[in-house]
Amino acid sequence: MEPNLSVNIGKLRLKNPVLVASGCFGYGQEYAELIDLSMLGGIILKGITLKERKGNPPPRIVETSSGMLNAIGLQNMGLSRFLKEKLPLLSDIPTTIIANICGETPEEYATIARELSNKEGIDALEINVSCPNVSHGGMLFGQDMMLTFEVVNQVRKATTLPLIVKLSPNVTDIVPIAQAAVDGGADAISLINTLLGMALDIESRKPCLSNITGGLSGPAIKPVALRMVRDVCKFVTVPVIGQGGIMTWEDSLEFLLVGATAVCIGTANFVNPKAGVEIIEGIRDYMKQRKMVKMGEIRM
Amino acid sequence: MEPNLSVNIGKLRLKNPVLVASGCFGYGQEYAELIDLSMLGGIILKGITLKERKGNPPPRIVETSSGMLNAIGLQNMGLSRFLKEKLPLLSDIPTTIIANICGETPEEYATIARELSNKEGIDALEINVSCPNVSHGGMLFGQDMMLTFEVVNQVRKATTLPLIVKLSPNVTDIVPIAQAAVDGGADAISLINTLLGMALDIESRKPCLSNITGGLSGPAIKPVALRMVRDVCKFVTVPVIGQGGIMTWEDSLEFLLVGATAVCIGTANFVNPKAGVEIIEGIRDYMKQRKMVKMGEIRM
Amino acid sequence: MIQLSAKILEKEEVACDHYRLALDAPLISKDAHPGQFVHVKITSQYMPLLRRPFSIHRINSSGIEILFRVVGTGTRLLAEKRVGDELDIIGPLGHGFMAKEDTFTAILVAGGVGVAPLFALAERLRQFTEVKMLIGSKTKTGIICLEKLEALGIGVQVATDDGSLGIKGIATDLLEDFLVTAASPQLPIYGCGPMPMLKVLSEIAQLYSSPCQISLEANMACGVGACLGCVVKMVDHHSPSHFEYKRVCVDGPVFDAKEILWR
Amino acid sequence: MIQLSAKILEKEEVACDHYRLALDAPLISKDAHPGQFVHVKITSQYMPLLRRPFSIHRINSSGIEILFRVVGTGTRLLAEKRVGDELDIIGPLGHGFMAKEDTFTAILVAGGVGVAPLFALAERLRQFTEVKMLIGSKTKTGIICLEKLEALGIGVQVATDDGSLGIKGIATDLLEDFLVTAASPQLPIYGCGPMPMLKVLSEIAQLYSSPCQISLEANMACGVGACLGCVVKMVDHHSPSHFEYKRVCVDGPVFDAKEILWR
Ligand SMILES: Cc1cc2nc3c(=O)[nH]c(=O)nc-3n(C[C@H](O)[C@H](O)[C@H](O)COP(=O)(O)OP(=O)(O)OC[C@H]3O[C@@H](n4cnc5c(N)ncnc54)[C@H](O)[C@@H]3O)c2cc1C
Ligand SMILES: Cc1cc2nc3c(=O)[nH]c(=O)nc-3n(C[C@H](O)[C@H](O)[C@H](O)COP(=O)(O)OP(=O)(O)OC[C@H]3O[C@@H](n4cnc5c(N)ncnc54)[C@H](O)[C@@H]3O)c2cc1C
Ligand SMILES: Cc1cc2nc3c(=O)[nH]c(=O)nc-3n(C[C@H](O)[C@H](O)[C@H](O)COP(=O)(O)O)c2cc1C
Ligand SMILES: Cc1cc2nc3c(=O)[nH]c(=O)nc-3n(C[C@H](O)[C@H](O)[C@H](O)COP(=O)(O)O)c2cc1C
Ligand code: FES
Ligand code: FES
Repeated sequence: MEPNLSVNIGKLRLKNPVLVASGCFGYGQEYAELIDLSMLGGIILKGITLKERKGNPPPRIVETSSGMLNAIGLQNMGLSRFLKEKLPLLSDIPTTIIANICGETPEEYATIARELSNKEGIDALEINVSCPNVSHGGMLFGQDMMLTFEVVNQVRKATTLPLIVKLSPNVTDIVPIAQAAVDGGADAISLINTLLGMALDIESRKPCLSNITGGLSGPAIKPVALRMVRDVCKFVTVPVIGQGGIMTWEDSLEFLLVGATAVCIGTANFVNPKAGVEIIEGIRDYMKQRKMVKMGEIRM
Repeated sequence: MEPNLSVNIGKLRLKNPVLVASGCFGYGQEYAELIDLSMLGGIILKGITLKERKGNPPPRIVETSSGMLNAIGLQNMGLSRFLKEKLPLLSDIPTTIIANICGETPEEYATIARELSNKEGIDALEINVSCPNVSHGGMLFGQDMMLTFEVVNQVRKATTLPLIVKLSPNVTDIVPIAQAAVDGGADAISLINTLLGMALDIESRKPCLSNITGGLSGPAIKPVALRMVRDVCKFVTVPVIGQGGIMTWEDSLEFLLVGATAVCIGTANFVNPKAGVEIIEGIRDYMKQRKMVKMGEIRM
Repeated sequence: MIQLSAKILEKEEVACDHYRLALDAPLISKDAHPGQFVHVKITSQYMPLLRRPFSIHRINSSGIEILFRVVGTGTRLLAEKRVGDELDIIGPLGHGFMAKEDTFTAILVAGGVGVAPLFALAERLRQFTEVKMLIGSKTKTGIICLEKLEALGIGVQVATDDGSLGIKGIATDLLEDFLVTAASPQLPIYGCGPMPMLKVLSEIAQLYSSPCQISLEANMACGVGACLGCVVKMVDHHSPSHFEYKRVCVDGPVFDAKEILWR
Repeated sequence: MIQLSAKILEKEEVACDHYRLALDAPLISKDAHPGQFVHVKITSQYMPLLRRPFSIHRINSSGIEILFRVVGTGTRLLAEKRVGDELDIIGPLGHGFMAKEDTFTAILVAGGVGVAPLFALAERLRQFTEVKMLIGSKTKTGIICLEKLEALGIGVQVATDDGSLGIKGIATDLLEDFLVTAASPQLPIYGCGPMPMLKVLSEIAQLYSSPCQISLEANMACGVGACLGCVVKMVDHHSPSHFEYKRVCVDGPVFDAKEILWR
């Protein structure tokens, strides 16, 4: 029997458990010539803020051992231009589209959420309380239980779209923050966003990134990501979307084994645009070999 | 002019800024056939506890992308056997020897510190409030400002030895914890200990480590380590010993540039036992090339 | 734009630490233009993790060539590849040079390995117009492709910092000398090389009212416009701050010099 | 124990996915004993980061040989090395076999690539005593070194799970058959192979009161006793819990089978 890869994230049904991560896949079209977008379980868009953001000055990225640091600084065209320029193109993409939103205040998050609701082309929202590269909002919310609750709660009141809350790993204990997000009304938890890091150029004796610090992603962070995903899966009752350093289907499987309902592919897209599609195939083959018919059987 | 590599860690003078890290160099003798121990700035011994600890069941280590996870569980012979069996061998090693101590209560830390004081062969203490692989004490202290203060304060009262406090990176904000250590009486701060992580074996569908989680070390964590060392250096007034993923003299230099007074070499010893010695040579050459005569000039 | 596994057909050490690879990639070369680049996965390991961008150095029916200088881990590993090895590449990427074919002379100014993309451009342009190539480098071992360019009938002038080949000076000195005596005005200039050189180049071009196209470099992750990692500051008269960030990978790598906000 | 850069003198694919490398390392071979190992840095990159331990397969004046099976990234990269390449190795490490030279027959029992260290032991022992080698594997392609052992005058018997070579069964079946009919009692047994096989081996040895030495494997970081990463559970009659952890790298890799606390 052909395995059924579909999963439910709250009331959102994904055709398979492999999403591409926010900030690592643009608005989808960027990769349209290289892969068949309809194969993906879903696409999470680049973070959207209320106002346009120019982002940080370059250099914005630097490679590290088995990882990369980025300090994009949430460059985006802002909500209104997004609605005009990008939204119309999204409904043509034959897979689930999730908007990633970020604000400086809970109210701002709610405003963006409201504006994105009932719009053809947006199937769910990912609330980014974990961006390490902005000076207001972002990770500062995700490092605090009460603020996380507040943001999620306000957004919950503003929309009926499925809500995924994306958490920061830069915390002492991730579990109470995940629980706060659930209490605020999250339909799912997504983690981990990047670890805060930095690198120096010893030639120039200066930080490699103009922003000094940036977010670490890629295979280097996978052990930390897995540990946190496991901790959250053991505790919360909502589905968890696991990510951080997934490059191969084997990596994905580790996340699914510890209890993630779906996985998200970030940095791997840059390395191999086919990563997402190959991972889906890998999971399917694994299930066939083990005669599994539905995703729930993978969990250890 | 030949550069002078010596540095002061409180009243402790190191002949050069390169130490080998606790748990990564045994009690020194293990590497005596492979390198000239007298070259090293100092040796930090494997963690010592009051009672003997058998440690965790195997498997205790697993490799990850540019890193390794360990869950040794602080296996050691306990204080009294240490004093009898290991201490006598230490005074023969012609470099600075620092004992790394760990306890389940602040009192236990203080007891060990007292016993190690005024002993030929021990030049300073490193207080490990950051071991992620024990169920009591260790990291639990280092994740809390008040507990960190309490441990350091009790140890401070028990000994006049120079005190280095080794912090855990598994916290939301490292700075207040470093400050608490200073307030408690630390002569220096050492960071980072390992990041908490895990890995799975998809064949057996089980965690790779019997302890499930372990501490991530090696090049993978260097960006996180650098960021935290920089944050602490900017804030505290005592010397900082930087570590986490240092493999080469260039890596060391990054830590020295952001303000570390000395560096510590951990995982790199396993990969290349000559790492410490080669790093010292690399720093010396760099200083010569730039006509620097003392360590303080490196800082950016 | 396509991702494919390209066999290395030829490998040549063109100079110390400079290598040329010919890649079997007709599906890329058929759409390639001078100034575009390919994004190369150097190993299946995670070190280096990210792809590395290289300009398309030559375009022919069997594929493309790249020409690179060894500067770090990625290029060192690339230099260790052998004929017959396969490279996972994506291309052609970005916007290349707009080759103006209706001018009397085209002036191509290269700093060091900046020759790489200008070579393809020279091969294209010489079919329509006279091509003048000005190459600068620290010393003579950094002047590459000289004979090959001359064999194509392209007039090449050389400057080295130490005077070991050509004039003692920099490529932009050659440019000024040339423009001062040039028969016709507003000759188009195409440049590739280190930022300081490109800045001077763009100033000279402005002085002589020459249209000037410049190929820029930046650290890249995706190479396809998705990550926003490769931006450079550009003039934007519509924006209150008068600047905007453009992506080198898709908005460039070739930009009109007047657009660039030099620091 | 010394760290040195050893040139690869010979490379042979002894069977599918099994390679033998001869390394130029006289400073290691002069102190090496059968059962000891070398710790090998496979690449200068960080993938794999850690060294990999390999038993000393042969000892001669010019150096040592290792024999390995490709199971993951490290062994795959090692298999890609060529004659003339250099390997950074540390050795000889650990405690090898205590070769009992005063017995009538020595029985060596190998599972798969467990032949690697037993070969060196066989070469040593055959100078003093009769050597009997029992080798087991899943199928005949996993039975390695057969001809070479026979050429040394060593009696070899083979068992395969699928019966494609030798008897259909496992190496310990051969052992029981042999011991049942053996002329003299308490023949010393030396074993290397997968844990389940070693456990059975140790039970049989106990049954027949044979002294039994076993070479164990474990994930290793340092290889010199510093990290405590490679421990195995051992019987400890002095300890209240009756067990202690011993380090495979320095307390082993060869242990007396009676010491091991089997799960
Ligand atoms: C669109 C584009 C086209 C390019 N075309 C070519 C080409 O045709 N030929 C070619 O040789 N290179 C070209 N480059 C540059 C090339 O991509 C880099 O040299 C390469 O990525 C370096 O990789 P690495 O791993 O060897 O060095 P890294 O390990 O990444 O860096 C090592 C050191 O080199 C420095 N470095 C990094 N990039 C450069 C650079 N571009 N120039 C000088 N130093 C650098 C780093 O700061 C670091 O100090 C191009 C770049 C871009 C963006
Ligand atoms: C003292 C000692 C001596 C050894 N001598 C030899 C020898 O002579 N010849 C030889 O071929 N091997 C020997 N080994 C085993 C060898 O060290 C490992 O096979 C090797 O480290 C695997 O590295 P890798 O990077 O290829 O695999 P990894 O990427 O580390 O692992 C890949 C997969 O293989 C599994 N694996 C890891 N180690 C082993 C193993 N030992 N057996 C089976 N599966 C494993 C892992 O769990 C993982 O699933 C010895 C080990 C020790 C401790
Ligand atoms: C260049 C870049 C840009 C990113 N932008 C965003 C973003 O806008 N919003 C967000 O929630 N996460 C963003 N992330 C985080 C990723 O979505 C992902 O959570 C993280 O990179 C970890 O996964 P990975 O290791 O697979 O990349 C970004 C990551 C990278 C590398
Ligand atoms: C195997 C192993 C054992 C360790 N044991 C200790 C210990 O006993 N006490 C301690 O404070 N840190 C211990 N550490 C942490 C190291 O001292 C060091 O802080 C950490 O590994 C980060 O540095 P690195 O990346 O250079 O290894 C251990 C690390 C490893 C890898
Ligand atoms: S490299 Fe990703 S946007 Fe240019
Ligand atoms: S491998 Fe480090 S103690 Fe054995």
